[in-house]
Amino acid sequence: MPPRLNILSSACKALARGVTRPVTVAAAPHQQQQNAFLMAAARRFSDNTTSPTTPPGQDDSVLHPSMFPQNQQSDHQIALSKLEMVAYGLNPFDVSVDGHKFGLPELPIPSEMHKSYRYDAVVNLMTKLLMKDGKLAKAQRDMTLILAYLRKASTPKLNPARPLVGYAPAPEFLPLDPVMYLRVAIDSVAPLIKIRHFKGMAGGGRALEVPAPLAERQRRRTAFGWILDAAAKKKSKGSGRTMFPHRVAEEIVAVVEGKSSVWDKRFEVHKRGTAVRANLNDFRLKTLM
Amino acid sequence: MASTTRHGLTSALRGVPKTLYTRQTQSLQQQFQSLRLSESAAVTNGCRCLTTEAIKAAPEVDLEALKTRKVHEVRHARAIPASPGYFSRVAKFNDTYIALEKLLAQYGNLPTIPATEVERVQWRTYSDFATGVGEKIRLIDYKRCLAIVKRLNQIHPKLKPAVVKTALESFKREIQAYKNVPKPIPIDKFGRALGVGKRKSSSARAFLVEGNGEVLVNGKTLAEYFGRVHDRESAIWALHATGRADKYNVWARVDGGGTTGQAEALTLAISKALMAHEPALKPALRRAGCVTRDPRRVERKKHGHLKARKSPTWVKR
Amino acid sequence: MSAPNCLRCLGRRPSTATTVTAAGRCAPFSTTAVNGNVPMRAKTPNPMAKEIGFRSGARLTIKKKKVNHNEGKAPAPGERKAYRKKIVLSNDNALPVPWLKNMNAEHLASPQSAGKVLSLPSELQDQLRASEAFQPSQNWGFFRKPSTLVRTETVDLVTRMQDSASEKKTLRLVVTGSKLVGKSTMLLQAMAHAYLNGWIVIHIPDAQELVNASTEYGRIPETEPTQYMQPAYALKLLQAIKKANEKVLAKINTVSSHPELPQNIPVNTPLLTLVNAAKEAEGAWPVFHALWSELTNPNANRPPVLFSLDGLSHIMKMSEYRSPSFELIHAHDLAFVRLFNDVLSGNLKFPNGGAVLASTSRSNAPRSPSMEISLAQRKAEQAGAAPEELPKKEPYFKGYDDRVEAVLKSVEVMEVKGLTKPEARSIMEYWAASGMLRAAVDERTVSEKWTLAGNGVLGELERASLLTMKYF
Amino acid sequence: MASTANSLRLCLRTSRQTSSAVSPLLRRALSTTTARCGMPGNTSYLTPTGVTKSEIPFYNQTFQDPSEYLQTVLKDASASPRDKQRAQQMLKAWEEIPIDQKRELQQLTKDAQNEMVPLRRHMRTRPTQFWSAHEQDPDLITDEIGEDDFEEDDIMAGAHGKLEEHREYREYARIAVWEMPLLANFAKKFEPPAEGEVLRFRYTSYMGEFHPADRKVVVEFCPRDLDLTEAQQLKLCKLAGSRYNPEKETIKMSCERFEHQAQNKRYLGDLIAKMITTAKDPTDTFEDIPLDTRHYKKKKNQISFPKEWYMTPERKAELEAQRKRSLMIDTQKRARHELVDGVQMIEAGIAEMEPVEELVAVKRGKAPAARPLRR
Repeated sequence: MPPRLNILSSACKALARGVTRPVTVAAAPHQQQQNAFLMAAARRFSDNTTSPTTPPGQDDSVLHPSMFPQNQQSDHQIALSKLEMVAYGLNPFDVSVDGHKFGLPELPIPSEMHKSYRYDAVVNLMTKLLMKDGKLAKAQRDMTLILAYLRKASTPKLNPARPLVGYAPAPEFLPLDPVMYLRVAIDSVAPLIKIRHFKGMAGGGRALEVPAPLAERQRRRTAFGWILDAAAKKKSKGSGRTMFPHRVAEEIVAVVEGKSSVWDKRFEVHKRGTAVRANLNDFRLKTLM
Repeated sequence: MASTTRHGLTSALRGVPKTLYTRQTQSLQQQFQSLRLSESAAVTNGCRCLTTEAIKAAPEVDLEALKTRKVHEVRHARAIPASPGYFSRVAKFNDTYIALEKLLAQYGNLPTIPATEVERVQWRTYSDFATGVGEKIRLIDYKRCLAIVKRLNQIHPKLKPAVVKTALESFKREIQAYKNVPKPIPIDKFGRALGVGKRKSSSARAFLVEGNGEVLVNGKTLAEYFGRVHDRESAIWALHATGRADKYNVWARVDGGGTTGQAEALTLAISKALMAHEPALKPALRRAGCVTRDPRRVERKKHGHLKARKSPTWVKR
Repeated sequence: MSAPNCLRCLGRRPSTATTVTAAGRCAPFSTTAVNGNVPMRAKTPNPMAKEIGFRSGARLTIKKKKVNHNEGKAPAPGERKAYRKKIVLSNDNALPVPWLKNMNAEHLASPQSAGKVLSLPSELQDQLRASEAFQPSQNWGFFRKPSTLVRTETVDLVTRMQDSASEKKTLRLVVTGSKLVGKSTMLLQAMAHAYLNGWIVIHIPDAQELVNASTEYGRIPETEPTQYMQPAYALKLLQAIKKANEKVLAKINTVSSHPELPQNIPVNTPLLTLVNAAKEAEGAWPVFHALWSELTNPNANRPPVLFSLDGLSHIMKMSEYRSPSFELIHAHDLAFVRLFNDVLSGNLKFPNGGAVLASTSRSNAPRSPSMEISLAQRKAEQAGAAPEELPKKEPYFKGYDDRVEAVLKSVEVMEVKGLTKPEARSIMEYWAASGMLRAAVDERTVSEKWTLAGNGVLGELERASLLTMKYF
Repeated sequence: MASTANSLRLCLRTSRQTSSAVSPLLRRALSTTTARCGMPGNTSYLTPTGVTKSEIPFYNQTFQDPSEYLQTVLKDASASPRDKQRAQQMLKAWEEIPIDQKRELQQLTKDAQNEMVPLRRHMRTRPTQFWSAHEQDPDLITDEIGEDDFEEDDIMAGAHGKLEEHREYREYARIAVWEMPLLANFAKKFEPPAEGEVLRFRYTSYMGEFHPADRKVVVEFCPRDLDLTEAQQLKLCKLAGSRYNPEKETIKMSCERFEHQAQNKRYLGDLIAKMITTAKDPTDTFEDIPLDTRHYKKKKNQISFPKEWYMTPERKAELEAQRKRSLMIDTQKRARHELVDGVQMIEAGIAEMEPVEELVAVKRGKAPAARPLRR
């Protein structure tokens, strides 16, 4: 940065700081309008940093400043400093001065904006589990068909004996949010534990069964594995590329409605776990753990 | 007669100009200057070797000189080492260290610039330097040495004397990683920036120009070129993540590889071009995963394997 | 591997074959049974094999994973196809869109409604469903009510239809365009307009069915060159026509009696009864022919007729059918195709005006070079190109077909393009309002999807916004 | 000793100076080469092949001392006056030499003579044997006997080979340094072909080596450059057939039928002339035959950056206007609460749905509905 520009910018800053906001806003509405317009111009009429708050403005014939999105303090600062730069005979919108043309997205940008994490975690995991022979494209197409089916499927009738997870919304919501639908179905049937078998530890060559807790990802994986098994046993109605995804989707609906056999599997695992939980403090395990 | 010839030979080997001999005022010390170890050779082949710099052909024997000179002066010559530290354990290192200290004492009071302002230099590592010198240097000594070097390096570039610069040169690595900075992408007179991206075995060149969100890949629209929505999305991900999808037009040439590779090569190409237009977007693009080139390639097939890792089935006998 | 066999046969007990054969009849070291005049027996596993124990050692036994087929009965024949072709037009989960208006007779022709989304009234739905205007590949099933975006092209097409009807002319037009761009939807909108305005609509939903030898066919006597009728298809088509145009047909009466029909249809009977005369396949073709002659009868007051066909390139080539001399029949020798082509080429006119529309298909379409070239020429002509700078035929290419070019000599061509951004915005607003697009529809989103959809190709727009795994 | 050496040197120098007049004796005294005759006035030292010995003057005759020889030279009519006067001087010099030295010299020459006889014997080139029949390089013609035995007087054959290699290198190095630069003198500046020069010939050279392809000649020309009418040009293209390139609109023909380049070129020239005459004759212009370009595989269409995307001021303004418009639309819709947001819509829609009656969980096992239904 050449020294001259340095001085100028510091001067701009000082001036910008010197001007207090109420003055610009209240005392000089015209000025503010100008600023607002300037802001818009500065962002080349792009609405990148717009906040959803809508200011009350009825006059829509012209581009009324009050229509502009206003997260005020910073914007006024920007506009003012730009004005000062104009006063000093610099190009305020010079890219080399501030390296953007249309305003900057506020950082950190949300995680689903990352190329590798664009899909919801559950959807991603399920897609990978659907995948066979590394054919990801096919798996993704199947997943889209599943979600489409869930959207069109009629509102599920919940079974009170098979309660869904805590965060599950009202059943009317589910078809309108297929990803939530999927997540609810899977998290509801996801087992909390698995049974580990220690070979020959129970004596007489019998395996010692010990319950072990599962992490979230493991639980989901197990649950979807069960769902896929159940879907494999189904007979598909139609033909063509929709056969498999529709079977899976039907199974998911069945899970949410509490009709699926997956619930039994979960129940079995939990029962077994409670039965063998005494083995947790078995002396033979002490040697291992 | 015989002695004269031998003398001529030796003098030739030493490559000492004949004037030395003709002039009577020539000291043994001077003679043995010619016997000193040459730094460069020592550095290159890392061992102490007795070399004469620039082997010249023997000068023509002129008989007058032979007649006039008294030969017995140089007959009983003993080698006297050039450096006083010759018989110490790490002679060369000591010399350099002493030289550095002298430099510091001499120029230490020149105005310096803060260490953050100094242009970054990669100094030679301990092992590198030690092998280069060919002496068993202690690490601590080398550290001390480097401290001086860095201090000298802080001298204001405008005022830094040439001797200091030359002295520092021997401590710099041959390859300075900080020197290779990528060339900034220019924006041509049509307002285009050309970004190049690669992925797997595909490569893409994307011209990015301000526009209204049209994309042409090899002359086709995005939908015509990429059958898969996922690929289309990843192709323009840089624009999508920064909310520029409706602000720019893309005209791209892609070749090699498959659809995924081409799409993600485009991602990289477009994001580079976008950074040329708007440098301030780099952090955002980094967080969107559009800046780093994905180095993964197909793993090579190995001999004795059917594929990269698959080995043939074991057969008994 | 002969050697082990030989060693084995040394150790083997005399097998059945060798016992039977006389001595010296078989080579000493051969394992093959002698089949001279010896009656061969059915192969029986050698009882001695085990105790002699050749092929000893471990054997590779691959355990087949048993899949238990304990489900119910398999779906009946045709059921799968029915499921595949099932067309769902409503989705109760979708939110009702308050500002959605029902389509009426004037809407499609008025420029004001360009860029608006209009829903189809239920009666119209039934008519369109009867004439198979909806396709399973289109995403009607996402929304509460089937509704379409009225595009400028639609308005243009419909106004031309209206004009031709009012001037008692026949609009002859081919709808082309790239993949998924909405050609069939354009036909559907045209048909919707026709139904709403009391036209008679004959729609052939898939031209492929006419030519791929899937329905029975027979020669039509005393026709030169020989034509072929497709009675089963005729019946199907007649029923579709009846269901779709019931009201209109009930109003119109016949102007001539049709002695060739088994049932006697006196003059001034409503066409509906004429159509109903077709009960089963064999009677169907004459009835259809009679209906056709009634509709195209010059001295009768008929409503305008819309004759539309989807998948033009199928009927612009040789069909799969074979003539008695086992040669391939040209598609134009099939009676239905012939009728369509007569109108399309302008040889035959609807007395009270009407339109004949054909749309090309991109998903499943055979190449028809002469169709492509002549459509390109028509397009160039409409663009105002001089006759010498029209696209030329390859002089040495064999695959051209003069009959096709004769048909397409003077048709109009309308190319459907991608949506404009305002159109895209309006339809995306409709999607969002019915809860199928979980995003705020502002210019940026619209433009982004527009880009992803290859500059606003409608089908791609749906794929990118409705059929996606993306969690908005 | 030294004096004799001096006199010898003198003689040698003289003999060196007399370019044409050869002194066989003195020359032979220090040479191992075969006896060659220098015919006076003939500067070339070729062995007289085809010339009979009788014609050669003083062939194999030896002189006792230089004076005799010089005398002959003076007598010789064909000797140039310069040589003669040189001879005079030398004769004078010879006279001045004291007699004993002369005698010594004669003695010396005798001895030399005797020593030289075996060396001077005419060396016969070996009759080419069967094995060396096709041998190009005479150095490689050897007889195997006594080839490998190595008496300690020389370096080994390999070393000789190495030296030979070095000589070769250095020869080429010399050429590179001294002769290559001279090629610059032959450099001609390029002048584009004139109006009349429509044919472009291409020749192939393999740097003097023989190659079956170096006779090939290729000619390329554009029918439009010839002064022909449209129809004639078209006919010419049709005649050329698959040699016509529709994209570049050129005709390209080659010929390697004949043995020499010139013949091929001639043939091509005649052929083109014939074609042009045929194209010109109006009896049959192949109107009915369309131009056949099936042989030519067209390149993939060369796509290029669309011109209308270039960032001109108009374009900039247009884009600004578009953005302004779109921002206007959004802001207005926001202001009027007309901006459709899918999520909000869903929440609103759900809110106005009539609530379904709440299902109550009953104790497990009691309720039959609780038992999972199997498909």
